Amino acid sequence: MVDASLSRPPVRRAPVETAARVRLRRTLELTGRVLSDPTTVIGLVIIILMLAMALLAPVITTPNVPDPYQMPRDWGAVRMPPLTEGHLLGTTNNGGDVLYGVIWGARTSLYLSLLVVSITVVVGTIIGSIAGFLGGRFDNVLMRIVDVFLSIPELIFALAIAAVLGPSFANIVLALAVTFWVKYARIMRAQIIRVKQNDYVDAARVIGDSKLRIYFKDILPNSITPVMVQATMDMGHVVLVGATLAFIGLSEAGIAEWGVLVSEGQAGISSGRWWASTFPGLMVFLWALAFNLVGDGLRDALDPRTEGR
Amino acid sequence: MLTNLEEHDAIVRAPDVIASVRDLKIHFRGKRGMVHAVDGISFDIRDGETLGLVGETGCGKSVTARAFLRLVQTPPGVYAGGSITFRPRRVCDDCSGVGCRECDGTGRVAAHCPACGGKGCRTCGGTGEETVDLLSIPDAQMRALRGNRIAMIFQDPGKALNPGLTVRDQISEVFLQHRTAEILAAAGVSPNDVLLRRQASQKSRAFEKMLLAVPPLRSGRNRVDAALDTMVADALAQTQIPNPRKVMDRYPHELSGGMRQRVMIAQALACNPDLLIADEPTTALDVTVQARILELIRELQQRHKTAVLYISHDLSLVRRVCDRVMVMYAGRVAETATSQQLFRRPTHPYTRGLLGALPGRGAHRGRLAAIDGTVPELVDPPAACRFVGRCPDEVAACSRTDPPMVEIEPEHAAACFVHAPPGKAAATRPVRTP
Amino acid sequence: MQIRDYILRRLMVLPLLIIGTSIIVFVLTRVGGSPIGIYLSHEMGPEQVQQIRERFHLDDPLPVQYFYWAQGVLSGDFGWSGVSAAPVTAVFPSKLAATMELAIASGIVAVVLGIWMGTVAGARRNKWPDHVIRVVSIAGASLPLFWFAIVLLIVFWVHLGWFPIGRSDPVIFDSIAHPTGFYTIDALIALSPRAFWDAIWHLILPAIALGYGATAIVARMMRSSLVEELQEDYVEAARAKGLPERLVLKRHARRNALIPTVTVIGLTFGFLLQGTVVAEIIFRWPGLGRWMADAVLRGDQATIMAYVMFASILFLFVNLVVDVVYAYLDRRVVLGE
Amino acid sequence: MTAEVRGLGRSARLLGGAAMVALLLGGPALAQQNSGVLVHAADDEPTTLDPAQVEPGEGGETVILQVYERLLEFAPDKPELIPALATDVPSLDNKLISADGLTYTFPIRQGVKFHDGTDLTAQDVKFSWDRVLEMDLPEGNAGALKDIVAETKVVDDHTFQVTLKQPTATFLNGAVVAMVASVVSEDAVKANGGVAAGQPNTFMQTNMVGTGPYKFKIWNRGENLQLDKNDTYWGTPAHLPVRIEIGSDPDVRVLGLRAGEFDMIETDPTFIPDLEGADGVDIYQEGLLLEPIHIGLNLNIPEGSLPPGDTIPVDFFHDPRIRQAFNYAFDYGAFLNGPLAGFGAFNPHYIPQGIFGYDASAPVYAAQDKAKAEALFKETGYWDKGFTVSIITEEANLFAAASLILKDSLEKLNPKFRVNVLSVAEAVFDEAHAENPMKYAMWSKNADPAADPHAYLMAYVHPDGDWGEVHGFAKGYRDPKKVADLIDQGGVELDPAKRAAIYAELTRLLFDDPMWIIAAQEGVTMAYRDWVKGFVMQPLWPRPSLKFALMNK
Repeated sequence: MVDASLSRPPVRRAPVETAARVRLRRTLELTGRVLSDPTTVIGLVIIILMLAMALLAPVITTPNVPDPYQMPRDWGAVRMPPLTEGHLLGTTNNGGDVLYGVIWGARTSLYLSLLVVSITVVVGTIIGSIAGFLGGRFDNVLMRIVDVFLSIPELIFALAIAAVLGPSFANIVLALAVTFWVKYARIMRAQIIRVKQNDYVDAARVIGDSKLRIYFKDILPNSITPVMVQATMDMGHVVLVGATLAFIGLSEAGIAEWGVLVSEGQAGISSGRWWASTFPGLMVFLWALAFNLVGDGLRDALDPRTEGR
Repeated sequence: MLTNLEEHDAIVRAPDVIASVRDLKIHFRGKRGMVHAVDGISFDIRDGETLGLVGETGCGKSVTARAFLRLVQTPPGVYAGGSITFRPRRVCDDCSGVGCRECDGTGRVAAHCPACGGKGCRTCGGTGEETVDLLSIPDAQMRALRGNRIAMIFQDPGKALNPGLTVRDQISEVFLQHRTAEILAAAGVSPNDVLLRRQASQKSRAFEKMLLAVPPLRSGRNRVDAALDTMVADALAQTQIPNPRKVMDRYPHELSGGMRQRVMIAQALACNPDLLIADEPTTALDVTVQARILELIRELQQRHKTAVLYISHDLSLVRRVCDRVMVMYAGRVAETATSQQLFRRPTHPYTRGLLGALPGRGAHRGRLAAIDGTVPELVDPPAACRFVGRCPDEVAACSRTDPPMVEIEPEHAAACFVHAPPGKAAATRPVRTP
Repeated sequence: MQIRDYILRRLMVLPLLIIGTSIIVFVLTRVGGSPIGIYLSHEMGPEQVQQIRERFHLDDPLPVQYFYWAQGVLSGDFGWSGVSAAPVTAVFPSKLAATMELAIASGIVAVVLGIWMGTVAGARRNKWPDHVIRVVSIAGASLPLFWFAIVLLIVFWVHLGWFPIGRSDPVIFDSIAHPTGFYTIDALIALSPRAFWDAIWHLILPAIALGYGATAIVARMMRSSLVEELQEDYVEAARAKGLPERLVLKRHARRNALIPTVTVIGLTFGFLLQGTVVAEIIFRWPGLGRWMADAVLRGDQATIMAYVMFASILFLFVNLVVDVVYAYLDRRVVLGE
Repeated sequence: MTAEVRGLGRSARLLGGAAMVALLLGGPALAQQNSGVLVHAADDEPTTLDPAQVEPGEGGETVILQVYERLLEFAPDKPELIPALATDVPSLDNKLISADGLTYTFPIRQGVKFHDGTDLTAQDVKFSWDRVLEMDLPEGNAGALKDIVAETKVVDDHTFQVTLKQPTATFLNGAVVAMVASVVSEDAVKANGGVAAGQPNTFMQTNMVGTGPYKFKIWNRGENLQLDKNDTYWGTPAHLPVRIEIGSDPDVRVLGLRAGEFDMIETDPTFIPDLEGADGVDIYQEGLLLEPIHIGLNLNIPEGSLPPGDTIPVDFFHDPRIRQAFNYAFDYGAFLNGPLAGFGAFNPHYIPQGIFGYDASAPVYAAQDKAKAEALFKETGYWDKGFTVSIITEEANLFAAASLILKDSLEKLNPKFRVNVLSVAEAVFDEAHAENPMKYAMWSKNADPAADPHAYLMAYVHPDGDWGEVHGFAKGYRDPKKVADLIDQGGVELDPAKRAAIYAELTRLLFDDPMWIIAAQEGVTMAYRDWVKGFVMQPLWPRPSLKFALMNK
């Protein structure tokens, strides 16, 4: 009816904000909302500790020479319990220092997750954008390929690829990248199709902006959010799946990686040598947990429907 | 339940009042403080009348309406004070609800106060009628009133009907909750049949349902179902739905908006309630359908002499439908009057603004007068007129204290220092009842 | 669109997806290297190696090799499983039954427990049960199965001795016939309470380990969709009718909240399926997952191919069923969107 | 009966947590479980049960050893020949070996019945051997007979005769006792597919009709394989039926043994420390396996085929000084004390301890000598240049550990040295390993066991032998001809003293000219519950050579 004035009284004009200010204000608001959730804060704290551990690894430990990503193996002190001198968390079957493995494992995990997530986000975003933005036959073909990729459970797919490539850290990265990009392509495509229908995109088109400019100015910034949420969660998920592959036996020999350490250490648990797999397993758990908590918090903060949860 | 003698007085003075709201305060716990959504309002609803409750979005009118059914979610809501007294009626003995002379055709008669047996006491304010405080009765008692004595029609029937249940399932729930004895009687089943009685009151558990599917017991169940179907069909027929037996089997998404609202109305009126709360019942409908639905509500209301609390932001509509109007602004009552009075002599500047915003009232076509500014935030508001800042006529006093309700003429009161100054008119004492 | 047309259309796409999957997996596995290793032993001379290369058409171009593979598959020959030393088809059925039994048991645990937890959490939003369940379910999504399973094994098998390991007590297992391959069902058919108990006894630990993560997924979905449903108008309308809270929750909100939850069951199934690989390794469960893990470690490509194909077909099929059920349950959904 | 006892055990276990805890905290020992059956947790699932198809060292051999018999067997606890289906061990003394060393005569035991009830005759033996020669499956061990046997002959129903191509010192120790020489029932084979050249027999892959103390019962793939007692066995009958649990991970086997669900487990020494001191668990740790763990050095690398990153020239290992330097650099102590947990022995050269010709006085590489390694690397100029080399190995086992120790040893010696350990899937390794020429500079595995030194030397030392040819040893030996001559002489020398002298000379020669890094000779370890009586084993193949028939509990 004509009584719109009643249900929504006209707003007295507020001082005009620049786009940059709006963005800054929104970011601040978002940060506030994210930080208001205690579990998210716990997640953030864990992440910060993990990152600190990963980045400071060469400082807080003596890097193994020549390859610091290899466990330092003290063959004369195998299977030492925690609190042994020089081996705070004990040693593995191969005399590897568990503490070193835990710390450098964080670095390996950071390396793994950053590599996989950045590759998959970039590839997935580009492919999803092209599909969503151009549409038509190209979109069709790409999405059928995506469908095929999505028709295999991800761990099984990654397992098959890693198995064929052979056990190595690089191959785990590759296998995960091949498996994970699909999600982003799909999210991005759906977002672009949604955002494309907005009036401001039409407006930009009417003004005569070039397609590329419209994409970078109007579409990309407005569709990237779910991708970022997914990426946050995947920072944890990648490590979880990667460690699983490593546990099954697809990583490199002697590398300081949590999954490998759990796998090596499980042999001794029955004899009371719990430390070699407990600590690294716990790290995988905490790592994945932290990113899940933050991703969850981020998603809730960004999703108006779950406000006030 | 009632603690204040003064409150009794109000009810004593107006025996035809069915519900009475006194100094109702409903707050919401927000991140930045208490939001005073409803901040001390008082009014009465008289038996059989239609009271319009008008105001813009967020003024507290929907919250007020939900308070009658105690549907405000707590938390975050808080019933911060005040009372809502209500006099539930019972089914007329002489006509068992059909409507006779004894009950003036409504099928309902006053219920005796359980405390004094009708002699009149403090609990019932001397009326001898059962009187309850809706905000303090136990949950079970509240549930017995909901849908039975007080019913509600929601704004969007598309959302207020469960998409996963058929029309039959949804309407029959009302009967199952409140009319178990009648169902059993209609089905010719003894009220002592525990299994069927539990079925007819929606208490059956999974294993009982399985039992009832077994042949010897199934016939009883089928009879109950058949009786229920008849009641549902009758309720739907009341709303002039063609082919009620067919509509019953439909899911809400298979019906048009108007049909859905009819179903909603049938559901609300199924138990012949004393008070119907209609929360913008036509807002979500097409203009053409709106008129018919309004007509239907009006007709049913007159036939059953049901009191209606009609909530709307649409003044022109309110004028057509309501006997009396109450204008709310930011959790407070701004003005109350009969419909005629309000449109003839709007007193509160906010009411005037609202009327000015209506098309076709002095303004040129296409130019609607707008009220400047926005509704104030209701977080821990100071003692002052809420309209301060938007009011064209404000004076110094407006920002210092709350303006009291002042009677301007009979049935007409407003809260404004400027246009209804306390102590100026003959009836200058603050009034509670309009 | 009618549900029937929708199913038909989906069924028509299904073979294309399966062929697409097989091509991608085939190419990826062959690009990584020749599958010959599993057939070799170091005593073989070059002529013998060449003989084997020819036997498996390994010198032909990739599309031709794929053609041979596909031809074999169509005639029921999935190749020779090096790790089992038998044709894939010979060992597949019994392993399939073992894996499905485990996956279904875990699935039941996950669905029942997940829905219950989600309901409790959603209905008591922001109260302590909600917080507890939220922590439990987020932990479930982050817990490495390989670690959790080991911990369970240590506590309940080694230290407490409450549960056994493996799938069965071989003596009891051999004492009954196995028409279906599902131990529990076979035990019921054989009317052997002893065997049935043995089956359940062995199932509990792996089903818990495997089911936990899935429970978390279901519980989270259930909670959020219940919370969403509880904010719908019809819930308030139901209360306004005078319904007790129990009915409002069960008959109105939960029923509708279950619908979106159905969709995650497809996802959950994929999760369970991939989890069997790890769980079966650790619990010594003689199923397809272990078979796959063995094949992976020994580079047995025929087995890997067969397993991946199986997994994707099953996954696709389950998702199809879920979509159809979803479409059927939720009358608001527009098919084909 | 069995199950009832088991069920009882369970309810007893369920009786109460407190009782359980008490039990754990050093209460009475675990009650014996699985009574009436011997439960053995094996490492490997068989791929086939057919002696003609089984690959040496493969899981099927454990089963074949129990169900089939051969003309001669090794004694249960040492590599000494004893009569089995033949009633006598042929020798020159008892004239069962002809004077020219070419004809062996085996008197066949009378009254032996196959599990299907038919009688054993010399014809069955001939059929069994001929069958192997005719099928000649690439995956099987047909070569063990084919390379030696010229003709088989049935003299009479209970006399079997074999003519060799040339006198062969290893015939009895290497061929007659091999699983491939098992005697199968002619009737059973002919009734089920017969013999076809180059084609596996599907019946024999999954069924067994032998003469041994055990009858094949059932094989639940991936789970277990069960054997029944043969009540009509000609010799001492078995005490208990056997269930072989297959396919569990090493740690699960360890856990199962501790929980008492397994009576004995196959385990490598890594797990022994876990079990030492465990209640009710005994460990067999005598003797050494006759399969030295070695690292192969490739002298025959095709140009440009090394993995990316490798900087060594293809003729890197042609220089004996490099090979010596590698041998000096390897940290033997670490390997023995770490992965082997002390179970094993340094093994200097290719005649392992326990084999004729082992020379305890010969010089050995048994300790890391960094100074000598450094000096040798400096001499060759690689000390300053540095190098990167890859070593390929199967993942997560002793061979991988040996590779890691080599890596650590060299990298700690000089940071310019880099060793990349490529731990790959078994199939990948097998493929790389089977290729000729091989595309990797180094690899790690263990040797195939044998009972005679000549077999080792031909396989691993002779320039024209198996590996000598593949790895191009001729390009690297200081004097390849001399090595070849010494080995050839040793192979035909029938006088033990002279033969020992030849091997002593060879051993010293090989110390200066090593072709392998031999990490250690692994100790034989088995763990079993103390309620198992009569546990014995011997260190030769098949590993583990357990005669279940002798055990009881």
